[in-house]
Amino acid sequence: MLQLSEAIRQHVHDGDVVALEGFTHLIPFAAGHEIIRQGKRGLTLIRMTPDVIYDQIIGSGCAKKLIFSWGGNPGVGSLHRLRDAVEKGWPQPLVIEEHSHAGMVTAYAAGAAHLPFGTLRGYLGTDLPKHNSNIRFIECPFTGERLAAVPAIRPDVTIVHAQKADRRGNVLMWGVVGVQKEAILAAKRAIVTVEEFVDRLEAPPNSVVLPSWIVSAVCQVKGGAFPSYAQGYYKRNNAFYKQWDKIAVDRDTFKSWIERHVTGTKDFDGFRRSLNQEAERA
Amino acid sequence: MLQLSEAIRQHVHDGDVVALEGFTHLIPFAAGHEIIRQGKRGLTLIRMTPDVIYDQIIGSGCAKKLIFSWGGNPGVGSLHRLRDAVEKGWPQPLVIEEHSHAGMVTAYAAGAAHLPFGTLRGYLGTDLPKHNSNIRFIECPFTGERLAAVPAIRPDVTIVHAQKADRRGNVLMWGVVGVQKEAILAAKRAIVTVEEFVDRLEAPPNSVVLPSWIVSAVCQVKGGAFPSYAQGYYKRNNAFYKQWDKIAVDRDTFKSWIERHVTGTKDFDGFRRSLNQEAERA
Amino acid sequence: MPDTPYTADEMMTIAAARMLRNGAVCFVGIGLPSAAANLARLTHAPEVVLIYESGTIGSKPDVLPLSIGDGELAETADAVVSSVEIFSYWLQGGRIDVGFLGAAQIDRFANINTTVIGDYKTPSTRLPGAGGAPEIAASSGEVLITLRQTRRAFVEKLDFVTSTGHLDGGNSREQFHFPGKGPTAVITDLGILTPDPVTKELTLTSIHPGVPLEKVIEATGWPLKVAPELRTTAPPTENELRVLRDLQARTARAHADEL
Amino acid sequence: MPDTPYTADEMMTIAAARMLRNGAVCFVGIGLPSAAANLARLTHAPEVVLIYESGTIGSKPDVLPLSIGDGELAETADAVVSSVEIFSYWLQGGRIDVGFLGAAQIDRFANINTTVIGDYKTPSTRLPGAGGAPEIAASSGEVLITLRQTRRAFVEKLDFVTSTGHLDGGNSREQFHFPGKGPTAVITDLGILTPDPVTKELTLTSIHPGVPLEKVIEATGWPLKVAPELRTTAPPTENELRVLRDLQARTARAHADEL
Repeated sequence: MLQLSEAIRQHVHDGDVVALEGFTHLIPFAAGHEIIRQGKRGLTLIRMTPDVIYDQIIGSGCAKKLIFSWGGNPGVGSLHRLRDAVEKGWPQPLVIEEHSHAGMVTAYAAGAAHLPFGTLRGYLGTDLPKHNSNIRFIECPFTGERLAAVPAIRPDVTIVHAQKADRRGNVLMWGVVGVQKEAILAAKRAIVTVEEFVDRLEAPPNSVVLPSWIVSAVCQVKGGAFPSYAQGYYKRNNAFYKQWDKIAVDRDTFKSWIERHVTGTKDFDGFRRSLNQEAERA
Repeated sequence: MLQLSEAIRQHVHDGDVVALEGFTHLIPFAAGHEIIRQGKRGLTLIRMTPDVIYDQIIGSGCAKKLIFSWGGNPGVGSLHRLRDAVEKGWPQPLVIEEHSHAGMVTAYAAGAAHLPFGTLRGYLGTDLPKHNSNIRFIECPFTGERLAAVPAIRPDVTIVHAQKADRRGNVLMWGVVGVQKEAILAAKRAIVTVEEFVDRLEAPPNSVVLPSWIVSAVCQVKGGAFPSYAQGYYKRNNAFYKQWDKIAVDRDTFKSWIERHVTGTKDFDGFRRSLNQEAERA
Repeated sequence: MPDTPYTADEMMTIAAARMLRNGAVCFVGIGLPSAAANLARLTHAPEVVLIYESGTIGSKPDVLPLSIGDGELAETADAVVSSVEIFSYWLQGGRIDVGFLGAAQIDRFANINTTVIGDYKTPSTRLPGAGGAPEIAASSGEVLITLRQTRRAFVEKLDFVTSTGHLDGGNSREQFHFPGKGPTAVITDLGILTPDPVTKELTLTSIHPGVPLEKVIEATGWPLKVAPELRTTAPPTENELRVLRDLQARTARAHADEL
Repeated sequence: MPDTPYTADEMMTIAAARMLRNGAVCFVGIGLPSAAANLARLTHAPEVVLIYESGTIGSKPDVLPLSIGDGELAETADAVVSSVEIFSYWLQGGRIDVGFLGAAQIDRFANINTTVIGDYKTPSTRLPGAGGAPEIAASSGEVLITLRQTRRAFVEKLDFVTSTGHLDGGNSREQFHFPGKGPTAVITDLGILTPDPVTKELTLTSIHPGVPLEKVIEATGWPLKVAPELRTTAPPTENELRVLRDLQARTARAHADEL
C-alpha cells in the first residue's frame, strides 16, 4: 500500500520490459500516466490490445519496442501516435513484434508456467511468421503434427488495475479479466492499482484473487481505469475514446494535451480535475 | 435432464475411455455405481486420483486399463481392489499407465485445448518414464531446453458431479474444482450429476460454469458424491472411507458388499437406503 | 418488399444475420459481425450462443458493444473466462461452430487482411492487426465474413495474409489440417459470395434487391465469378428492419455519453 | 525440558514445524507434512502461506485435513484454483518457497520413493504413486521431507525413484536445471539429517533428546554419516506440545463422524 508514484519509481526502470494489461476492462490508465510523468525511457511494452494508454506512452517517447496482437482505438479507429512512431519514427522509432491474440495468450501462459515456450494451433498460412522470428514451428513428439510455438513472455514488471484489495494486500478482480493473472504471474514484479481498500475481500469461491505475496505494490487509485471501466464501479467513457482520435491525430495537439493534463498535473486526481475544468470551459 | 441410468446407457459404451473426475471433492460416486450396475466392460479409466469409486469399478471387472497419478484411499491407505487387479489379475488384469499429477493436468489441458500434447517441467530424474512410453522429452525451439511431453487426454466420455444446474442445463460448481472443467472440455461426451436444479444459477462472476451446450446430459442425483462431499451441501463421510478398507481387503467381502448395495439396488437412493438399513441393524 | 426503405448497410447486416442458424455457437468479431449476430439472436435465432474474445460466453447484450470487452457483454453472459481459456479451451478446443469476422481486405479465396495496406515496414495504412482472427479462421467449424464491397477491399492480391481462408483455392487449405472448413460465405452490402465447391473461388450467388450486377462486378478487384443461377436476396422484412433499428437506436443512446 | 512427556512422533512433528520460517510459501503434502506445517502456522509462523495440491492457496484449517482436498482447506483459503493452475502457474511457475513432502522410502541423497516396494510389475507393496511429489521436488525453492526413520524406509537403494532429490550426490542434480535446490532437511522421529554441502549425502546433524546415536545408525539402511558437531534437538516447548495436542484433539473429534 504505496503511493502509485512511489511504486512506479521503485519498480519500473528505464529499459524494462513492461506489460500494462487489461482487455478493454480495467485498463491501468493511472499507472500509464505515471510512467509518462516520470519520463521513463527505452521501455519494451507488451500488451495484447495496446490502445489509448499505449498511444499516450508511445507518443510521449517512453518506448522503443512493442509486442502486441491488436493495436487500435476500440470501436473508433487507428492509434495515431503508435502509427507515427512505427511509420515516421516520431518521437522515436518503435520496433514492433506482432502476434495474434492466441499467440499472445499462449506466450503469457508459458511465462506464468515458467516454460520457455508455448504451443498452439495457429499462424499457419498467415504472413505473420514472415515478419516475426519469434513464431516458430515444432513437431508433436507423439503424432508428428506441425504446431506453432512462441517464446514465453516474462515481463520485468506487470501492471494491472483491479476492483479492490484487502488490508493485507490481497487483490480481487471480476468481470472481463483478460490475461491479467497470467501477466502478473509471468512477471518478476507486479504493481496493482485498485478502486478501494476493504477490510474483507469477501471473494466468491473460485474468483480471481491475487494473493498479496505475488504483488510487489498495491496502490489505491479511485477511477484509475478511466476512461476504460471498472465493473461494479463505473462505465466505459466511450466519449473519451472518440475524442482521443482528434487529440492524437496531430503531434502538437497531442503534445499540448499531454503537457496540460498529464505531465502538468501531479497525479491521476489532478489529471481528472484538469480534464473536467477543460470540459467546463468548453 | 435425464435419469442417470439412461445417461450412462446412452453415453458409456463397453471399451470406452472414461474419466470420472473429482479431486477429493464432488466425486461422482452415483455415476460410478451406475457403471457397475449396468455391467460395462473393457473400460479404460482415467483419473488423477483414483480412489474408492475406482476401487469399486475395477473390483467389479469393468476396466482393462487405468491412467492415473495417485491411487489410494486418501488418509486411509491402499486400494485393495486396484492392487488385486494389477498384481493378481482379479477379477481381470488391469494395465496401468502411471503419471505425476503435473503430467496428468498437462495432458488434460492439452486435451481441452485440442493440442496433441502438452509440455511440462517434470519427470526428470524419476523412474516414471522407464515404465511409461507416453512420457517423452522435447527440446524448446527457442532455448534448446529439455522438457517433458505427454500426449493429450481425450476421453470418450467424462463424468463429474456438481452442485447445481439451471433449467436450461447450465452447470455451476465451486470449491475444490480440480481438473473437472478440462476433463469435460477434453471429452467427446460429458455427463454431469448435480445436487439440485434451480431456476437461476446465480453464478458469481468468473465462477466455474459449464454451459449446457458442452454437456451431453445433466442428471439430478441428490447426495450423488457420497461418501465424498459437496461444498455447501454435505461433508465428507470420513468414516465410510475408513470402513471401505475393511470391505475391500477381501474379495468375498467386497463381492457381497457390491451385490448387496450396488448391483442389488435400483439406483443411488436405493444404495443409500441399503447402507443405512445395514448400519441400523449393526 | 417492405414499404419502409432500407439502406445497403441494413441489407448487409440482415443478410449476414440470416446466415446464423439458431443454436449455433458463434465467436463474434466486433463491429459488423457483432451487429449481425445480435440481430440474429433477436430475430430467428434466440438460442444462438454468442462468444466474444474478451472471454464472455453466451452474451445477450441489450445494446451493441463499442468494444469487444464492454461491461454489457460480461453482465449478460452465462460465463466469463480468462483470455487464455477462451482462446485455448473454447476456440482452439473446437467448441465454436461459426466464426464471424470482418475484414479490411479479402481476396478471391476469402483469405483476409486486417494488418497493413501497402508494405509491412512502410505501410500506406496501418490496420489494428490480427487480434483473434487467424485462429478464429483456423479453428471455427466454419467462417462467415461480412464487409462492404469495394475495389479497395476486394483485391486481386492481399497486401498481407492475416487469416487463412481457402489459401490458393482447391484443396490447398487442407495442407494445414485445420479443424474448421474455412469461409462458407461473404456477406456484403451488394450481395452474398460463396466459395465454389471445387475451386473454392468466391462466387456471387445472391445479389441484393435493386443492385445492378455491374455494380458488384465493378466493386470487385478480380474478375468476379457469378453463379449461373444467381438468386436475389430476400429483402428485409418489416420485423428485421424494426428490430435492427431499435437495436441501433438503443446503442446510439447508450453510447452518446458525455466526457 | 518440558515437564510433560512427549512421544517421538510429537518430537518429529515439532522439529519439522520449526524448519518452516514465517512468511514462507509452502506446498504441503498430506499427513505428517500437513501436521507440521499447520503446527508452524499456529506457533512461530503465523504468516506462512499453505498451499495444498487440491488448489487451495493460503489455507488456514482449524483441524487437520484427512484428505488433500477437504472442504476445510477450501473454506479457509485466500483463493481456490483449478488443478491445472496450481500445478502449472503456482508450482511450476516458481511461486513455492518450500515443498513439504513425506515418503515411503528415501536414499542417502534424499531421492524418494512413493510408488512401489519391490519390482514395478510384481511389487511386494504397491504404494499410491507419484501424485504431486516429482514436480514439488523439482520446482520448489527447497524441499523438506519428514518420515519415520527405519531400515525399511532409509534404504541403500530405492526400489523406484519417484522424486528426484540430490540424485547421485555432488553436482549431479544440476544436469536437470531444476529451479529448486532440492531437499535441505529430512526430519525424522529420531533426528534431523541435512545434505552435506559438497557431497550432498544426508548427514545426521541433530539428534532428538534422549535418542541413542546407535538407534539412529541402526535405523538407517546405509552407513550413516554423523556430523562432527552433532547437535541435540531442542525438546518440545510446553507451548508447542499444547498447540499440537489441541490440534490433534480437534482433528480427532472432527473426523470421528458416523457412517
